[in-house]
Amino acid sequence: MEKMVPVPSRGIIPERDVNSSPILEVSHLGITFGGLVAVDDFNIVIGKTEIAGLIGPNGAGKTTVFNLLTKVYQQTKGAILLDGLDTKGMNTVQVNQTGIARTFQNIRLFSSLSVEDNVKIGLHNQYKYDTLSGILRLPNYWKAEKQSKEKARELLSIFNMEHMAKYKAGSLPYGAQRRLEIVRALATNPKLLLLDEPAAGMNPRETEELMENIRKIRDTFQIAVLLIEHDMSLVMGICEGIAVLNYGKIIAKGTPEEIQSNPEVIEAYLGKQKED
Amino acid sequence: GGTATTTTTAAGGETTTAAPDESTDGSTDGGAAIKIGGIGPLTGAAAVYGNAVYNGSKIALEEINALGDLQFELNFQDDEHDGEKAVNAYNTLKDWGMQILNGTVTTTPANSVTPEAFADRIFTLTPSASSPTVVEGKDNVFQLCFSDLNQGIAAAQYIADNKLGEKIAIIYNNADAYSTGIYEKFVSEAEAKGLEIVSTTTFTDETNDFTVQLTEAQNNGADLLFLPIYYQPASLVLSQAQAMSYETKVFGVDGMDGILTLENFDTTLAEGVMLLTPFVADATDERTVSFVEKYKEQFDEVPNQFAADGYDVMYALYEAAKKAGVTADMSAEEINDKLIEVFTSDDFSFDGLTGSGMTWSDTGEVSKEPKGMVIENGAYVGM
Amino acid sequence: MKKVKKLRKSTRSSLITYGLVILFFVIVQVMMITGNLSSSLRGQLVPIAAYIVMAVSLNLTVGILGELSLGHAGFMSIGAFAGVIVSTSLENQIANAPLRLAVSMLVGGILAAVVGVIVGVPALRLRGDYLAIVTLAFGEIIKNVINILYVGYDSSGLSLSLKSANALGLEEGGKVVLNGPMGAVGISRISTVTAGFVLIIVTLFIVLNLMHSRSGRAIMAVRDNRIAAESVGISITKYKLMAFVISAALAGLAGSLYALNFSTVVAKKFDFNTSILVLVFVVLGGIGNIRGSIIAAAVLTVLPELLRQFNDYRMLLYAIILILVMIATNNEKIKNLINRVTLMLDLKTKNDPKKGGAA
Amino acid sequence: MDFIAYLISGISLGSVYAIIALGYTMVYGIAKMLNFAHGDVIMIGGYVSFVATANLDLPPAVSIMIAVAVCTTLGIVIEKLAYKPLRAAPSLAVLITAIGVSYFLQNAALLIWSSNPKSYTSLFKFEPLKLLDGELTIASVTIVTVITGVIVMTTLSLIINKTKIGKAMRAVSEDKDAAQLMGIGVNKTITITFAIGSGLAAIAGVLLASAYPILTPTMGAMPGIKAFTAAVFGGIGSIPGAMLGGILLGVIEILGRAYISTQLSDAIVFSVLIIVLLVKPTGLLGKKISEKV
Amino acid sequence: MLKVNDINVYYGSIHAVKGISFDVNKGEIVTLIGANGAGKSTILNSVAGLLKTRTGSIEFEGQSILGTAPHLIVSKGLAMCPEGRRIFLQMSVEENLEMGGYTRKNQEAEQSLINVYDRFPRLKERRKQQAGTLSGGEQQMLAIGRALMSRPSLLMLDEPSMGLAPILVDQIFAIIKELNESGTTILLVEQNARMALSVADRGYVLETGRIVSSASASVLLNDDAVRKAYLGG
Ligand SMILES: Nc1ncnc2c1ncn2[C@@H]1O[C@H](COP(=O)(O)OP(=O)(O)OP(=O)(O)O)[C@@H](O)[C@H]1O
Ligand SMILES: Nc1ncnc2c1ncn2[C@@H]1O[C@H](COP(=O)(O)OP(=O)(O)OP(=O)(O)O)[C@@H](O)[C@H]1O
Ligand SMILES: [Mg+2]
Ligand SMILES: [Mg+2]
Repeated sequence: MEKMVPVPSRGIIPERDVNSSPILEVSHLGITFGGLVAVDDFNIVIGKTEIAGLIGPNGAGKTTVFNLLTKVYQQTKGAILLDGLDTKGMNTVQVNQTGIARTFQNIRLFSSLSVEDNVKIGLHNQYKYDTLSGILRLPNYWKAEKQSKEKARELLSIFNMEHMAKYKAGSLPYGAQRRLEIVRALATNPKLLLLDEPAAGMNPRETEELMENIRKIRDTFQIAVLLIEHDMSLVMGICEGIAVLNYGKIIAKGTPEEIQSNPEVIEAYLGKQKED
Repeated sequence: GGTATTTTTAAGGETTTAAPDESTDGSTDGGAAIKIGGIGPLTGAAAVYGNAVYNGSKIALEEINALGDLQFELNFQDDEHDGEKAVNAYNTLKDWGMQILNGTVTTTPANSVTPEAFADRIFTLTPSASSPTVVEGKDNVFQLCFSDLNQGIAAAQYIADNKLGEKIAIIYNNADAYSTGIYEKFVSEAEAKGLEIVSTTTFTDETNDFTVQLTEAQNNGADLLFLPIYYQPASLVLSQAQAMSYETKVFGVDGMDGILTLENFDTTLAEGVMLLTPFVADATDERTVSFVEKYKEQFDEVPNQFAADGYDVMYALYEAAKKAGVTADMSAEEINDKLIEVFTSDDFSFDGLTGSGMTWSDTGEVSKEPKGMVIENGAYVGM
Repeated sequence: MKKVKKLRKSTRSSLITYGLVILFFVIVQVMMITGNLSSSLRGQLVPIAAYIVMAVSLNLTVGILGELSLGHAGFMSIGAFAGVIVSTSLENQIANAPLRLAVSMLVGGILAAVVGVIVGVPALRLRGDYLAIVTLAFGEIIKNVINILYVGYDSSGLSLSLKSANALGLEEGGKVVLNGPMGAVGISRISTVTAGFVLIIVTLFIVLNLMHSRSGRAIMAVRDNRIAAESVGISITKYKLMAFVISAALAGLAGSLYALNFSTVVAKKFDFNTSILVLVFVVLGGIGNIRGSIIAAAVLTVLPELLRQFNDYRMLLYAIILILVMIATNNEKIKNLINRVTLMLDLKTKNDPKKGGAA
Repeated sequence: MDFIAYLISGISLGSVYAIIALGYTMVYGIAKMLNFAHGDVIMIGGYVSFVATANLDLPPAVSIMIAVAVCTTLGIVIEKLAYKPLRAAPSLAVLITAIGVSYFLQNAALLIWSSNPKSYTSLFKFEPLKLLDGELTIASVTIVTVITGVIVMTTLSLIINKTKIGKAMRAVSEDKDAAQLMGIGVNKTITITFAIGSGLAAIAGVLLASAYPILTPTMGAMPGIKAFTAAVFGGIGSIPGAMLGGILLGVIEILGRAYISTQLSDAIVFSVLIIVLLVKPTGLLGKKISEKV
Repeated sequence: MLKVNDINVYYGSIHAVKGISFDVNKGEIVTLIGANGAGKSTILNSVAGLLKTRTGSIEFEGQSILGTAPHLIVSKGLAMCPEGRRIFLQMSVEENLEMGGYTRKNQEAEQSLINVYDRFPRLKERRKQQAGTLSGGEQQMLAIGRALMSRPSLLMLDEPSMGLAPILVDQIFAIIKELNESGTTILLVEQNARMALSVADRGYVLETGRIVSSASASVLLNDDAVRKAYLGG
């Protein structure tokens, strides 16, 4: 594991890259649904190449935070700064182009398309040519298609999925679908990757493999990862900093060790600690 | 469609042949039969007109073939009241070997088909496609019915001459060529005749409710309601006028004929309605009586004007063909030329159910006297 | 032979589709030259071509974009009347009929595309059946408006009226091009089978190439999962609109081709029933399956003609056949059977579970 | 004065649309299919009650019952033969089959009852309501239709929201497999839905024919489309929405005709529809389906 | 109680379950473990009647239930909580639970409803909320609660702990044990194999559509190969 660096004064979650500015700065974020305050006064700072975790009981508002970051919902309060840029007024598409990519808690693939096409769609804004060139098959069509095909294969190889390239995404086993979602998100060339329960439906061995891969992704692409997960072996295993949410509010932040021993977190979330 | 008593199915389609009891191929004692094609809507929303023409034609066909001199064979194809389907029907008939065309029943398909018949030199007599465009510029296309032009003008003249009303309201179907055609001619003629048109409203095939149209007519003080429309919407107009307690004189056109024979229709609604129609089912002349009887027997319905048109087309063709010396072995083009000559000659005149002494102009329009009728006690009475 | 095997599956599939159309065209030409083509079939060729283009273009909306449109005939209508007006007014300027046809079709297509944008921009914010009803409404509005539209042409150019042909005030020798409910009458018939064939090929070229390009994938992504598509930076509106407008433009082209094949054309022809008919082609041919659309459009256009011998029962039989075919093509066992047959014919694709929307 | 008279005839027309739309929405809401044959079942209902009253001289109540019985049976048979085999098929396939059924019913009616239209006699012969010294009349059939509409709307809402079978219907409409895992018989539930929908179609047929007394084999087509429009207008799947949508559509149609143009009346109706949908993309009372991400 | 003999299941041409046989005795907790795509869900779906098997037999309490409609299988007392929750998103939380008790008498169902609410207070709190807007874990609770509503004699659970907070995972397994002790037989599919084996009596290990081993839970827990492949760490 990477060496942990002391917490800078303005960061709440430990940062690896003290010298560079953080990739994400969220302050006083909040949203209500009807009467329900789903997220309230949410603050977080994430470093350029940090792997951070967001945990908390069911219904705490974790997925909602992701939805706010990606502008699926517009916040009622607070500000989100991505790489120093305020995302106010942006929509999902613009946020993605600015550098946030995500996976979904309920898998959302383009299920009737092939695995390769799913990734190519992720590469939509990476290898561009206009519609007319596509229809007329001008030289730039061939070039971009070739490049995106190669890139797609390369990305799939992270999870050893090249051999599945031609399979229909919807017919893949659950775990493979989750991995494909990650690959697709990566294809958009993000600065920050949001993973919503990436290990759900995976067995412990697959989870271990996933952990390896998340680290590998961070190292290769030099990006930040924020993940939601209920599998503590994963969270405690790879997250450098963790924030705990309960009833829409952050109740704790810190290193895995700190979180694991935080009584409030144990009470609300972890339950009695078991020996493995 | 109704049930034909004599039907044989040839490869090309439905063929009603000459001698019902003995032959199935249409060639009876008189040698081969002249192949007459028919086109009209047998299914769909306009099916009622096509079926009437077809049925009327079938009755004429039987009679003609029984006469024994010329033999006819009739192949009648459905066009669903659609130009494309009508052309398909026409081509099917051509493949079958059609020599003369009895069709099409309605105007829009006729506008598609008659240019083909003109180009192919197949003589065409349409029973009921009444728009002037049907015959315009086509020397071999003739109409048996009044043209919309004549009807509109005749109606305006009739109203003016007989002083039936001065302030006129019109309700017409603005999605229908027939209705719009008559309306346009009526308006220009009415103006010339000094009639005042106080309200003009429209509807479409989808309209059920005529409150607005009737209220407007009423509010503008119309003393006569001119309805250049078919009898189905007319029956709704009449019943809604009654519900509104709006009493006015109503003047209709030949499309209104049939209203009295509408099954279960409350004929008191139509009491006093005047219309120009060439055919009256309860006329007492021998031919009409015999025709109506046969029609009722075979199809269990009272024939309307369209049935009579179909019947007349067959007879007009028969008489012209006889006069021209047409035989079954002639090509369609030969027949075409001969029939044009007869139809446009001065000494050819035809007496049918829908008029007597009919003659045709070079342009293909018929000239016959419209009969002004008024409905009294549920029956037509001449005006 | 080896080369063909090496091609990508989608490419091979496209080539088969082109091949099918070309083969059919050649057969028809040979029959025509040798005089073996019945008038009935001959007369249906251009309408079939138009319906094929309609079906393929609607498939772009329904199959590829995944939105239900019930007003596709409305775009056909725009193309039809625009085409007729252009062709009639250019009769003296462009004597060459094929060229005039091409110009008319082009204008028809462009106008339909413009209307596609006008309808599409607001409508595409809606989804599912709400979008369907707006397209239906659009079709009805077009029909209603064209029914009361009068267009005339004389030396001073085009004139327009919503009242009557007389109100156009045409000069001597002027021509009423569009006469209200009577529609356009006396059209000079310049559409040809060859033009129909070319249009089909162009349509296929556009649609198939689009499907297998970046934009096509984006359109399919929107169909499969809207939220996920946005999350990877694909603008929903842009690609929805793109598919919708291309589809409308192609329908406009088909409309011009269709209208210029008949002496007369009326607004009523392009009503809800025609939209539905084209939808039937698409669904029967397989949603998203271009080759299927072509075959279904051709077969279902000819079918009622083949049923003429059944007289009164013709349309009843047509309905029954339609229902039975729908049931049969969606039956698991029959589907498996078809799959197995195709597999036997096409061993190479056997282990490829990718069910491409390929043609 | 005219305005009120127009309003009344708008409501009169609209209430007929509403009754049809209720049946549409019911079947759509549960079976998730646009049953384009619904209008034709209405036509059959009209003809059957015609045969019962005009040809067999049966009293109106009996004639309505017969029409309901025939249409309900017809609905069940259609469902069994044409729709059930397509349970697993995409919804568009069912839509096309429904169109096949629609063609079938129209052409069967053409063969049975011929293309000649028939004039229907309203089954509701009591005196129309006269207001303001007879200046305004409300036709008897209008009164019956509005009352029937309200009753049907309330009953359907209660059934769907409160009863066990109604909830089962909703469960089936959302997820057939999951519904089966609850022990809900999917086929039975859908059959019941069609039975109710078709029974309603029979009533709609009687009311439509009583209000606009002419019967033709194609009479159901246009009201069917208008009612579908009304259902969407009100928010498809919403029972009160269908009622509201129907009535509004009728009123807009008549008022548009009266105050804007008779020539463009269809265009006006559909333009208003489009505008409303742009403002309220899920119809007037339609639930905004919030998709949890 | 449940006897599955040599079943083969296909998705089109994909052979997902290859001649599998196993049985579950009354009062047992039996678990199926295996990697992603091994065919566990396919097996449960086949038993529940949602998928057709091409060959083989399935007997429940001595009667063949092969080809029986799924809803009739439920009324025989065999219920399933499917993978991916499959709750009715447009219905309220309470209506979802009511659907769970569809086959039962009203009073019985009401009693069960109270029990479910006791177990999951969060659901009670959200009883009127549209189920589709619940959080993932809340939906999972609802799915389990719904399955409990029918009081089956054999309950099949497909990954019940997925997406649940650790504290709730513990709770779910406690509930499973408790249900079992009160007489419900359970067939459990879990990714969290360690937990599953710790409550189960017996287990079967699946690999690409085949059963590769079966033994008592404690044996499997200590089996090296199993540890390595499925238990991690
Ligand atoms: N669109 C919405 N409308 C109403 N309530 C909502 C909506 N979206 C989320 N909620 C509510 O907000 C709360 C937070 O939901 P969220 O999905 O963020 O939880 P979560 O922390 O991701 O939980 P889990 O771990 O179970 O996935 C939940 O109680 C949920 O019911
Ligand atoms: N609807 C489907 N169409 C095609 N193939 C499918 C389908 N569902 C599952 N499969 C395939 O069947 C095999 C078994 O899948 P199944 O869902 O039963 O596995 P599982 O053991 O439950 O896995 P998981 O742990 O991911 O839930 C997999 O290879 C999967 O790809
Ligand atoms: Mg969540
Ligand atoms: Mg599974």
